[in-house]
Amino acid sequence: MAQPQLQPQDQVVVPLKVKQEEVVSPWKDAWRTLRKNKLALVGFGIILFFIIVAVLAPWIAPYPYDEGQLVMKNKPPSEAHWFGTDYNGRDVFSRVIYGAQISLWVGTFSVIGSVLAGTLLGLLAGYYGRWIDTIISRLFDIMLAFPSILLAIAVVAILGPSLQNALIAIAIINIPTFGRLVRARVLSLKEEEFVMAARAIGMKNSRIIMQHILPNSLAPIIVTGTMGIATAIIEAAALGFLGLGAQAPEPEWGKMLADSRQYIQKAPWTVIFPGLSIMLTVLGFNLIGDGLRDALDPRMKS
Amino acid sequence: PAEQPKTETPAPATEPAKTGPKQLIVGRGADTKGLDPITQTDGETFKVTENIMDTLIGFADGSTELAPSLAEKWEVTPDGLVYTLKLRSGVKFHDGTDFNAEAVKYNFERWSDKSHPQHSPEGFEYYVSQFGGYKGDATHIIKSVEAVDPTTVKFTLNRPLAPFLANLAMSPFAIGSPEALKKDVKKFNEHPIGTGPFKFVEWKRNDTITLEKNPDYWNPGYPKLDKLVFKVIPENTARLTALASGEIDLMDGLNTDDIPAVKENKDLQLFLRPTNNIGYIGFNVEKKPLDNPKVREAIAYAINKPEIVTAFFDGVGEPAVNPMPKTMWGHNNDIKDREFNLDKAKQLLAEAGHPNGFKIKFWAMPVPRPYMPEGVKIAEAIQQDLKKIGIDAEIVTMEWATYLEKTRLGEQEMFMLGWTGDNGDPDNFLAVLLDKNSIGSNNYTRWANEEASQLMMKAQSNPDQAEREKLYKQVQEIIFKDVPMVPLAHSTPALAGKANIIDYNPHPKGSESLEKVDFK
Amino acid sequence: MALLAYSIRRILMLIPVLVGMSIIVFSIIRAIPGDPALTILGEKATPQAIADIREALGLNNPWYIQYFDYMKNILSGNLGESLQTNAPISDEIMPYLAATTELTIVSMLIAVFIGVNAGILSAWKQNSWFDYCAMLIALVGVSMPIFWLGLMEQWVFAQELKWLPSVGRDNSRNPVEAITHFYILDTMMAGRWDQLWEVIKHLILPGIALGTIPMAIIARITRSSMLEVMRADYVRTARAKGLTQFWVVYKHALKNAMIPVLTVIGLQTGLLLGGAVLTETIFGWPGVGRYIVTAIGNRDYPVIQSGILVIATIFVLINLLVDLLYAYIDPRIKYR
Amino acid sequence: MAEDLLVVKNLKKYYPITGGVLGGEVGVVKAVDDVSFTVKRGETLGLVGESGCGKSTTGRSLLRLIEPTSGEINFDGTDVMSLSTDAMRKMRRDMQIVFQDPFASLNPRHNIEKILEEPLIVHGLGSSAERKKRVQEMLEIVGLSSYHASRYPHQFSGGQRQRIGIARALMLKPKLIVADEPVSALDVSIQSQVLNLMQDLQREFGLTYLFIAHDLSVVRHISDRVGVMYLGRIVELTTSSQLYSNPLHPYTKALLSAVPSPDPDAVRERVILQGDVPSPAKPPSGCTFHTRCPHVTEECRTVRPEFADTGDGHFVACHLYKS
Amino acid sequence: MSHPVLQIENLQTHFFTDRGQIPAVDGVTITVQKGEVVGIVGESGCGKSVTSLSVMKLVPNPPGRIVGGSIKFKGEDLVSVDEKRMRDIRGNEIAMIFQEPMTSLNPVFTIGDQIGESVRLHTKASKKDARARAIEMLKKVGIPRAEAIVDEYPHQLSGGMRQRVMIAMAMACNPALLIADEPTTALDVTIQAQILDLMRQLNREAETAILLITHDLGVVAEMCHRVVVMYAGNVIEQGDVRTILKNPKHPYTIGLLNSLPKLEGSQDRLYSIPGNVPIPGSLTVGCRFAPRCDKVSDRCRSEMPELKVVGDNHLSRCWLTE
Ligand SMILES: Nc1ncnc2c1ncn2[C@@H]1O[C@H](COP(=O)(O)OP(=O)(O)OP(=O)(O)O)[C@@H](O)[C@H]1O
Ligand SMILES: Nc1ncnc2c1ncn2[C@@H]1O[C@H](COP(=O)(O)OP(=O)(O)OP(=O)(O)O)[C@@H](O)[C@H]1O
Ligand SMILES: [Mg+2]
Ligand SMILES: [Mg+2]
Repeated sequence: MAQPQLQPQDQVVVPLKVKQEEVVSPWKDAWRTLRKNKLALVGFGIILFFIIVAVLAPWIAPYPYDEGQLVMKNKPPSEAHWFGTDYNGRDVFSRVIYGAQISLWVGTFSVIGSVLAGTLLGLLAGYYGRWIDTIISRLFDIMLAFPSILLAIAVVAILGPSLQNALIAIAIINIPTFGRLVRARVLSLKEEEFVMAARAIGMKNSRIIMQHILPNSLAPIIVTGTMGIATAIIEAAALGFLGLGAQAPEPEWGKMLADSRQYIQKAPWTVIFPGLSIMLTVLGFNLIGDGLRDALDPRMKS
Repeated sequence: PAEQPKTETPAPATEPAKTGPKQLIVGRGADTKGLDPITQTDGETFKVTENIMDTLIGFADGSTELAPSLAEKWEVTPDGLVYTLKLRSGVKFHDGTDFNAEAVKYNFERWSDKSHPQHSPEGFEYYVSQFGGYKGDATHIIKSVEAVDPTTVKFTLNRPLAPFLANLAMSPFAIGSPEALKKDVKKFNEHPIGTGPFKFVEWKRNDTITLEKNPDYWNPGYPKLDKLVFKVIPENTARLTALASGEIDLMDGLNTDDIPAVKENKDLQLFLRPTNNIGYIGFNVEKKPLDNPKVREAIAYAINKPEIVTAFFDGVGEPAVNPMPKTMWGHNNDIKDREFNLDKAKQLLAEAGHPNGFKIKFWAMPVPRPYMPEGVKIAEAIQQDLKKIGIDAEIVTMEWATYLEKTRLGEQEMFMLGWTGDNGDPDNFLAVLLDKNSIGSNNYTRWANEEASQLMMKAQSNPDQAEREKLYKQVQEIIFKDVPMVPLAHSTPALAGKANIIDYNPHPKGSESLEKVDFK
Repeated sequence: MALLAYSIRRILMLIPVLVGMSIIVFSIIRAIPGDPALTILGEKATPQAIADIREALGLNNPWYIQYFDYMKNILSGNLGESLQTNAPISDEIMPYLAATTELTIVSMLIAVFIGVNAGILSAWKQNSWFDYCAMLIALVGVSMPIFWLGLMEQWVFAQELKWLPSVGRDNSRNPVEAITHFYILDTMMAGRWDQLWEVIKHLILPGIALGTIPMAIIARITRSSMLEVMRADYVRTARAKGLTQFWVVYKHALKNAMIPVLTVIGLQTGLLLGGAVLTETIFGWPGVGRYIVTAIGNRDYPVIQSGILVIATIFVLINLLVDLLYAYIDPRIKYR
Repeated sequence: MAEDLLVVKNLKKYYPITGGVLGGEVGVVKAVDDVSFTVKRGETLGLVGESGCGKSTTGRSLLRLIEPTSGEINFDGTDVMSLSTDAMRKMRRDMQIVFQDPFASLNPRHNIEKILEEPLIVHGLGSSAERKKRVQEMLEIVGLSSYHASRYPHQFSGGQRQRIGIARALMLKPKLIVADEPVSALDVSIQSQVLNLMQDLQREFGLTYLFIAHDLSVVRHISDRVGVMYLGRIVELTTSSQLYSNPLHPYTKALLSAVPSPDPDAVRERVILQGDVPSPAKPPSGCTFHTRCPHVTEECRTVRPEFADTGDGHFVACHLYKS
Repeated sequence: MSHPVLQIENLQTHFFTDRGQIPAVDGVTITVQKGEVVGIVGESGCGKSVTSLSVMKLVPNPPGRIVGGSIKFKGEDLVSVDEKRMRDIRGNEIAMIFQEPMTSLNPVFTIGDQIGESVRLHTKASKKDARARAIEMLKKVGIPRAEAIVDEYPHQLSGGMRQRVMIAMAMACNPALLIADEPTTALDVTIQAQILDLMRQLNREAETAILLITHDLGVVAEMCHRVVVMYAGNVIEQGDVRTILKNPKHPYTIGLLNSLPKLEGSQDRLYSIPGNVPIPGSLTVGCRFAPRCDKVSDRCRSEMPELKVVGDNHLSRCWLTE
């Protein structure tokens, strides 16, 4: 039997580049890993693109989002209207651009809301345990037993349909996600030796939470939060689609879909572009989330 | 269409006739709520019940002219207080029991008497609104119902009611089997028993209701169909797709945008329901700055009615000038509508003291209605124009129930709503919508104009139609001048069906019996 | 025995959750502005009629009395009556539930079959062309707004290509009598194979729309779980025995990898059951999601309450079932 | 000043086992079951035993990092058990702990300076500049360079991290250090470095150690006296030379003989114990070692042997040595 | 001693990671004779496990790959045989047990299944026979209640029992070579003594050659005929057990032995090797031990010494032995 063919270059040992002296904080380390992750970079690219589009909307949108001419109703893409026009003769391209503002806003701020509330509740439940834990955990159980979209619909029904209320509803329904995450994280961190060590040097609970528990819960919160933005954007679009989110003439993508769906055959561009935008943004956040997860906590894969 | 291309000869549409029972599947947007018509108010219910239960008096095909139904003939005393109806003999309910004067009497007693065992604790909305109240109420119109003999019923009224016979023809007042009602009034709501052309078979909620031919129907030769199915397909576009693919045979709620497609499709045909409605933009005249007629008029000038109607009622609606259908007697054709004129609007605003416009909340209907197919979209179009005269209108919308509740309480500023006529009387539009006594009920504009109310009252109690016509025309003028609302459009709701459907006549009131419908 | 005790404890733990839920639902829906009487009567309501209906429905009682009345009914097995239709909810909800369940099961079957196998193959051939494609598709899948996917499906396959029906559960032309309300079963029991084919055709588009997200999630989790398991010591042991890669993957790795996958499947099934609102709206599916949403729109309090309670109960039961399945797959699980 | 820095009497720690339909308590794990010993000022007391015998639980209970079920702990004249939470916090200035796992005991998100400075901050010692200086000094003491201060734990090897753990314990100049298997996770060549360091520090700062390990040779090397634990109890306690030359308890004997010696010429009688260590949730009656003991008698099965001095402070809990 | 069961010649197994190429095993030469117990000692990360996995051709690929050298098993070079042949060899002629008995058994299959699987695979035995063989093996490795244990799951057994099961599984097909990768590291000393005893007994009875990997010189002294000392991917010293432990030549081996605390005598201070174990691949020229060696010379830093014969059956890789 022949000897295995060894490629000559296989023999060349590439020396490792370990710079001993450099200070590498865990965050920096994560950032390095992330930078090597091509998909995550694509994600960053997509989101950056949408952020730029959102910020510069007034300058790059060729038309106002809320003005059109009925005579220009449902015209196909053309040089003047790249994405065509909608049922009110408005420029779909401009509306999609302004829509980026809404989706990014709702996605980000609802998640910030859920994270703040969830973290607080999760910390309380996880660190202090006992009846506080029982009450909070039960509350989470109850909230999670509701189909979340129904819960959101109910909340919006109370508050009245509007973009802001949709944001609140989404923030509320996602609280248990973060609450449970933080609680689980706290419970496991509580058993970690470095927390034990912190107690051993006589540290107070509040300081332990702020210095040891929270910073170490941050990574999963960031990862879940990023993915949460993706979910929140879809949820906001879903509420918009059901007529419970953004209100006319706000160019929210889900709402645009719902309003134009009846013209799908005649004017498919009015449905395709907003939908694609939702998908791309969400994809972007998911890509970043995946990348962050691999970078921040390789064990957290699930 | 006598001439058909050769390839069309074995038309798939004729197949059901050859192969099996003749079956018509009707697609519609929502399910029936209950099948006991007197308990219901919505059209989706009547679309079904009219096929199962007959009224004493009917309407002629496609018009509001009265026609014999369970009653073959009728007479009125000159004072308008006693009506004698001659009933058809030999008619049987689907459960085999006889239809006769006693059955009619039973039905009216059930409806009018709050203490009747089969009366509903929730009340009978339509009975109250059409006959002035229940037995014992001061306003109750019907004094007595007598079964003179098995085929003769005599109604005695407390005071004359011009549209009394028209009221009898309304769908909720269909006659049900007393036996069935007495046995289980709750079940009747799920499984109605009448004398109609079709018998109830099955109800799969939110999906289908199936009826089958009543072989003993009193009208010989009818019904033509063996089976009738009502199928719920909520989305208009989806329903059309289902029609095109042959899943259903007939549908209502055709999007105006889809009309050209239906017209082009050889397998389909378009039906138009004669108009009997009004969709309007209302102003809550109690709210500033809408209390100023100049402001209201300015807005009226800024609404581009023709363009909106073209865009959203394409081909199946016409711009409205007055708050009642043009086809109805008493419509004032002399009133010339305001032109779309933004300069004029601006000028009026300036006169009213708002040269730079103002901010306002514009309530838009969350649900499609025949008179307002796309509330929010129309609101958006109006909003765009208002912006040009400096009025910053914020579109507000909420759940339908909340919308109705709040508008009824007068929380709205500018809003949109509409009305579909129940019978062929102008009173049913003008008084219902704009009489000062209707504030808190259906006068959502809260417009309380003494003069107009006086005129309408006069018209109501005057039995002479020519007199009434004059009075109503006057009322319309006042309304036009004071602009409590901008009538937007009268729609002719569009329906689509298979090309081989014949003898289908959509009725202006929104629902009809399908006994005559047949396939070619 | 431990398993039984555990199951009983889990079921007992369900009670406070359900009670809590019922209270929350009860207070939420009463906080919703809008009067059920008005939705019953519509724009033609007269104040008198509204008052009559409110009285008849007991809506004038304080909310806690309404709650206790309602709970009393629930405990005697009576889910109440719909304000809109006056029909008993327990009867009314069955067809809706069956419709949703049928759709959910079909979606989950599609999702599990494709998702699990794609995940396994991806893990097996890690970093291969197949892996990259599958995971990219899965990523797009989890990012997909299903209502948009549904619309696109309808447009392409129903409206443009006309291959599949776009709405409803079956062809109403020759319906089969609904006994179980599971149309697949009903048509099979009736021996109506033509109609069975119709039912299946109707299931395809909504099934795919609903199944896409779980499919993507399952594929991703199966892959990562498999990769993790493939690194486990016992897999190395199995290979050291001389087993082929196929057996290592499908026997030794898969059973272990299925544990987290199972959790996700359970969770997703529960979510689909209640969260199919959007899909049901788009595909005109007479399911329980739409039933509840319509009821919210109509302020049909008893229906909302009972509907959500039923869904939540099923949801919790599914999770219980998943937990019990663990015991079957993973003998290590000790129920504490 | 008393000679005994730490006196532990009848220390117990039971963990509840929950289960059953209602999830109630259905039993206890007797992790530490009636342990008594004293640690003299300046000495090193070793604690050996197989895994799960309760060594760590004992160590952590002393600092009340785990709340003991019962027992007395007297540290430097203070009744530790009666201290309030806050007083206990302050007390910990004098009692420190070093953990086994050098990877888990340092917060991965803090740099070394922060880790070492923290004890001072917590107890409000020194100004910021003084604290920084102390950190630099301490790093040098444990054999690291001051430029390491800005680095993060993951940039260090196991041995270096263990030095950092020791440095952290030393920052407050404690009287007692509980070292919970500080070298078990280290390679042999590193292990000796750390052991040497600990001995040097003891000499320099006059420290007292409670040194926990499962490796007999290590404990023997570093300790003045050694306690042998089995299933939550100390079965033998004596000086380290006594323990090796004259082990009394059959378990100690077996343990000693089981340690493989790197000397190929060493000849020792080999006692191979049968079976496994029983579960602390269901400890055997009487002497807990009776299930594996080669000298078991009827008495062993029923009567728990007393932990008694056989002379010269050689304590043993075995019926064979009843005086 | 003329029939080597296993001859590893200048084996090189590298890992190709994004941080670069890691030469985890870089020139390892080991010979195992029939019935012999050969020990590989070395500190964590020096490449012991990778060497053993290379023999089984179980190095995870990617990122690992054998890039040079040969592994002759009964004269057949395993480096070049195909996967199918390799599967015949694995578990049948060469068996392996691992460090972690807790995780090396599949938690979801019964003990009997897992032992029987190997038997059925290689002997085409029936299910019943395989089970009988499993019980027989369990008895052989001293497991009480073998008939009952065979139907139990791994988590129901203690660590020592599991390691016995692993051994039973490995020995089920009477392999010619058993590779034991730190079989007792995770176990308590008293249990370790039991397992080592068992292995010794199997070695004597079945004449199975054993390649025993450990980091404990004590275990080596008690078990092995010959010892191979590894450091950072290299074999640095090799010889029979007495020579290595009594008369080591390489400074690393000497240092290692000196740094052990002795159970008997009490040294006041231990010898300690300065510095840390290098990350493999971070040193590319010279002797890998040079940075920590107290006898280091310039030559050591620039040139890698060869593994040379320094005595009877004794090889060492150090310039000092020139
Ligand atoms: N939080 C806990 N809950 C229940 N049981 C526990 C807990 N912590 C420890 N135990 C049990 O207490 C016993 C003693 O544990 P401990 O950690 O003190 O042992 P150890 O001697 O330090 O072992 P090792 O050498 O493995 O560190 C063990 O059987 C363990 O299972
Ligand atoms: N999958 C892998 N990817 C990259 N590098 C690896 C991989 N497996 C092992 N290595 C490298 O190979 C080197 C040798 O590892 P090996 O497992 O053989 O060490 P060992 O001597 O068995 O150590 P231990 O005593 O800890 O088991 C390690 O330092 C590691 O860096
Ligand atoms: Mg421990
Ligand atoms: Mg290893």
